[in-house]
Amino acid sequence: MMSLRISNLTVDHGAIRALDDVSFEIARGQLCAVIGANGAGKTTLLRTLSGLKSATSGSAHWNETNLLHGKAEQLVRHGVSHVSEGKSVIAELSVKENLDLGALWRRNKKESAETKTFIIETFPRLGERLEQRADTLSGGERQMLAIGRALMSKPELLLLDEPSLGLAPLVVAQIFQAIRDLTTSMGLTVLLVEQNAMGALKIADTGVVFNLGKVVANDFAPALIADPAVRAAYLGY
Amino acid sequence: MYELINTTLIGITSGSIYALMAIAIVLVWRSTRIVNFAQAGMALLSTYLGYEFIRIFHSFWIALPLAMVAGALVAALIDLVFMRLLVKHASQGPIAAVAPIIATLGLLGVIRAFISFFWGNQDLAIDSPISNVGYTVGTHTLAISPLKLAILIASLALMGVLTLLFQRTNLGLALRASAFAPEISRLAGVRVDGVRTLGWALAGAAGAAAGMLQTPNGTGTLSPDSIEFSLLLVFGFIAAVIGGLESLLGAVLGGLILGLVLAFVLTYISGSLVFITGFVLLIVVLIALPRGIIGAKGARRA
Amino acid sequence: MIVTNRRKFLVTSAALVVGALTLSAVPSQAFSPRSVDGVTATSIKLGITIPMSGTASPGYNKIPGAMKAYFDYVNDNGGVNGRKVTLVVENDEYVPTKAVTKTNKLVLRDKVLALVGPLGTSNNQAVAQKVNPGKRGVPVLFVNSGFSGFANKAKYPTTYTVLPSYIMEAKIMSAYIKEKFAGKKLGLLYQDDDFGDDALAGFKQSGVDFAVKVPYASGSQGVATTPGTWVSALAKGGAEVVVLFGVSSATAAALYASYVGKYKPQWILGSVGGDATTLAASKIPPSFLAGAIGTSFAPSPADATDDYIKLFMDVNTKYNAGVPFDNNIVQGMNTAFLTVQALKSAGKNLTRKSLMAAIDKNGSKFASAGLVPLNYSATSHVGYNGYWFGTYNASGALVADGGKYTVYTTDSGSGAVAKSTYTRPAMPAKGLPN
Amino acid sequence: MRAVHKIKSNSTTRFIFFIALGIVLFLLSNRVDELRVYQGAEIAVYVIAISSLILLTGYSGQISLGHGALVAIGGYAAAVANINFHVPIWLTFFIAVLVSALFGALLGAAAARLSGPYLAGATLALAVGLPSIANQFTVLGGEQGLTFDAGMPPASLGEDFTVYKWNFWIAALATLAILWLLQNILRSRYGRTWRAIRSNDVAAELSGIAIGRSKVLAFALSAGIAGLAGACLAMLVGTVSPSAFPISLSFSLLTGAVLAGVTTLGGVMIGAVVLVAIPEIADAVANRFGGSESVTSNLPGLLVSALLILTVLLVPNGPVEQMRTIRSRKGVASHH
Repeated sequence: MMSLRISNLTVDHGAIRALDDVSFEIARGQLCAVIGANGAGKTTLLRTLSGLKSATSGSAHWNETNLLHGKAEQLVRHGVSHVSEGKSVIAELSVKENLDLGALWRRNKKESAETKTFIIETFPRLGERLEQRADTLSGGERQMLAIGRALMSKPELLLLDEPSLGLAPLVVAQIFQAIRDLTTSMGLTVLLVEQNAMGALKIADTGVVFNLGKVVANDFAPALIADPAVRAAYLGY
Repeated sequence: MYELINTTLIGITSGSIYALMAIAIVLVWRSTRIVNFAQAGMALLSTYLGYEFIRIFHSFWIALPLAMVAGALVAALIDLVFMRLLVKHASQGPIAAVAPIIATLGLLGVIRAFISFFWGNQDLAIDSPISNVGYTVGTHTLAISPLKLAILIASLALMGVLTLLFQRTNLGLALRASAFAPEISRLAGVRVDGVRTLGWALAGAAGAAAGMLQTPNGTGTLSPDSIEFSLLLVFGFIAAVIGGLESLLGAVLGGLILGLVLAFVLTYISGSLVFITGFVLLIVVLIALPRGIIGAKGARRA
Repeated sequence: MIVTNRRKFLVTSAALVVGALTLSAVPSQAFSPRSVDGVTATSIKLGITIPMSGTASPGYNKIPGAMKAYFDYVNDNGGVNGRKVTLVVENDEYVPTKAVTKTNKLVLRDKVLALVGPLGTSNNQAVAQKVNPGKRGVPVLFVNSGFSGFANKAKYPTTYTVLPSYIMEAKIMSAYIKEKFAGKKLGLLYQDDDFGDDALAGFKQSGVDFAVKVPYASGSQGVATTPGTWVSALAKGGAEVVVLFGVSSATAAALYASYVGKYKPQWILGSVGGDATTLAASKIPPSFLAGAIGTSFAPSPADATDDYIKLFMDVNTKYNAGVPFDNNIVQGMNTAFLTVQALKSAGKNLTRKSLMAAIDKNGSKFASAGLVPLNYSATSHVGYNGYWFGTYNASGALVADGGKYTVYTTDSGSGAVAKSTYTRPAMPAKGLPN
Repeated sequence: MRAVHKIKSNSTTRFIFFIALGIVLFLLSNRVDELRVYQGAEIAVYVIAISSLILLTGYSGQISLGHGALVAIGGYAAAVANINFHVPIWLTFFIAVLVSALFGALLGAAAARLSGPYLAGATLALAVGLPSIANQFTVLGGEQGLTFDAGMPPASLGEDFTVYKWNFWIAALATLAILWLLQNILRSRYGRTWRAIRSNDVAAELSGIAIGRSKVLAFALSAGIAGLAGACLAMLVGTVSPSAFPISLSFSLLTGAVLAGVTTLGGVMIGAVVLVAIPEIADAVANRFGGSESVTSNLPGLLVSALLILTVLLVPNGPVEQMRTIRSRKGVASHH
């Protein structure tokens, strides 16, 4: 059974309870939007799933892999890629090096070269700037690079933290469209954490709504968009 | 004229030693963002081990690589049992910024005491493997000898090899990435802890090379408080900073510049001002060129 | 919260100070019945401050071991008037601050009878200034410094020098140079401190002019960086005879740099930096030294025909684990030898006063390894006052010119340099002073 | 409500307490033997020097591996003022503070632009380089150094009043004055500013704090206090010379500051006492185990370094702060 299964997950941040008894599932190939106010625990969820943060109790599995028992660098090897908040690229490295970094651990160099070609086809702007330092890129380009770097690790489960942060509306639309396309074309399972709730839900298959570390709603995306309570609290109309 | 040439040569050869040390400092800095003030102590310890290898194998050229391996192992061990713990424990709170500096200073003290326990407070000698007698041009003897030439070549070779390693290999990419952004590197699948240990090991080997080559080039002796190593501690750091701390090429250039400036101050001004000149040069560079002489360009390329 | 913290701070501070001062504090004994400091019916306690670790320590740190070895030898042969001699060694790391602290401990806690052989000019000056053994009546015997000032009885009433002063050395060297190297171009490499200043004063007074003078910074910091430039300066000045007035590490560095730079003047090495064994430890092959001229007031450590050297070698093997025998060992043992003689000479009723009185009275007649007279008297605290000259042979040993020790003597003032007719008293039986 | 009430009587209490502490010290100095008095004076000097370092590192977030150099400047300033300008002894202490503070301000202007490791390296280079300057200028007395005679105790104190006790009194008075002053400064606007910078200089800058000026001020003040320690040290040793200010002095001071807990003045005594006590402890340990000369002479260095490492690893903010944290945690737990 291919899926992301999270049950009774609790994570503490010092004295603060960041995630409180969280349970939900995402089927393979689905794009799930995680929405909620600042401090609702969305980022903590991603950091816990990718192995950056340890959980207090509960369980989380990607297929057969126990996500709570692995370090980040190991989980990557099991198909879990995380694009952390705020344009997760290394400014001091070139675009090419940022991409290569994601595939360092892969033994099959021919395959990783193919992945790179594919990414450059998907984001032609990166191809034009391969030798430039990452900090010379625009915000949107950096986000593309961050996603590209994650794709270089041949992920099955992609964790995206606020890809729209600080980007112009037009660029946001492009990025969202790219995420939707990649999910379909590569058969990815995506967990998309977003402040831009409407934008995210529009491209998502399902959605999970967080409030103060708890799941308050979990449904198909169109249903959530239609839900008056969700609309009022998170969609702003 | 003869004095001018010799002063320049003295500057270049002493500068190449500072360069080796600066390379070691830059290596640790680039892979861990820590300035390792224990680097000179580690180099000293490796040189003592090299001294033992010379006694066993009766050959400097066998002992040199063995000392470098030993230096690498010592450095790796220090990172494994000590620095990892430090990063975990003291990475938060008001002292976080200064904790690694203080810790490496403590390490320096421990290493010195350790050396004194085992080898005693006495001078030990390492013979020069090749002649240190200057080449003769006409009636003049130049301040450059086969040994000094070897040191110069060794520094340049080490710089070249390490630059290739850093810029052209996957390992180098992992090393640089881990230093700049450990978390992103982990997310990309880089085993950051292991890579850092490797960075320490490389630095340990470079430091060992500096110690092994400097000892026969200086007064030829080794003691727990060898002045050469206090020099290396301070001048290696200054050279690294002149070079911008990030770049290996910068470290080598920084070493040579420092060596030349000091040699000229010594010859033409006064021996008492050598150390303070190092300080002044450091401050001038830090204020005028905050990113080092090739920092701006080098950092971009790195 | 802030307030309570502050109060805690204050209370803690007070508690700590009290604790620190009283923890191991014994009730003040300053005015307890007069027991004689450092002496009991069965023991005599002496003290020394010397660098045992740190940059300046190699070489010097062998002196206390040699002293202890000789004291042990004496103790095993009945001690001094039935008392066993012990030496408390304190490591001052060649830092004046520490010398003062450690001397305080020796004088105030250990209550040693006397300080014997403390080393270093600035350290001894700091101790004299602060601990003030002169005022406390604590003898400071046979200081390991050639600073001429320590013989000033008015300023240092309880201090006894033993080494000929640097001024004496320079004056004697001048006489020697005028005799042997008249008309040659002279060079001088000297340490840029009181040590070198004393020497400069001596040379100036003797009217010796140097064509090239190269000072080097002391504290050995300068040593490592500079030898190449010293040699090029000397060579540039065309010096044919070079006097080297520095410490061993500087001598080693200079000889090495001149070998590297193929510069071959006639070297004249001062007594401080001319110890072949120390130089050998600094990897200077004996052949580097061959042909250089050196000076000493004691027999060469390599001279196994000398009674004292034979005795010291023997004691070194039996009581000092046979550490490499060199000038430092000779210096340490000779100091201990002189000390035992002074203690014996003070008689059964040993006090600080009687000890100093004994040296004043009998010191000039003391037996010792020195080939040069001792000048102790009621008015003088000057020890040895001269040198003999020799040439280093191919194995690095200093061999007296013409096969016999020709001793020159002088003073630290304006006195002339004279060839001495002094003959050393015979060594007492078994090397145990009567 | 309670807090407000306390703060009103704050400065008076503080003052009275320091007076009381002074009286305790005075009484103590009459009770213990001469060696303890001397060690007490040493502790006092270390307290001054360490608190200057805590002010700099703990409160303004700048590190110095070369505070020994500033101590040296103070010592030399006092000695030169006394010898060359015949300034009375009591005034030389103030001159030491002024000269060091001035130098500290210059250094601080450069330092304010340097971050952690750069500043550490620069100050280290200073500590290695500065003392050898004394060889360059004859007025500084070369390697041999200068004599600094702080004089005998006034005759009115009696025959039995030793020089050490007199020095202890002076050093202790200086220490109390400095601690009292620091307590007040740290509670003032400046203290709050420094703390703000230390915890987050970006935020501090946004809230309108002139970071550069504030850091320079901290450096100058710290240097001035270190200079006072230098004058006291010169008084205690009777001389100043380059070898009296080795790089190991700077490292010792830093060690003392870390052991004391670099983030708070509260533990400053601990650091000073440990520094003075370590050689004795090492001696005792070495004797207990029949240690050889090489063990005895190297044990103090090993102990100091090991303590430094352990402190950074286990109680990075110092023992006092650690206890406070534990206690406040307990407090939180009991409130639950």
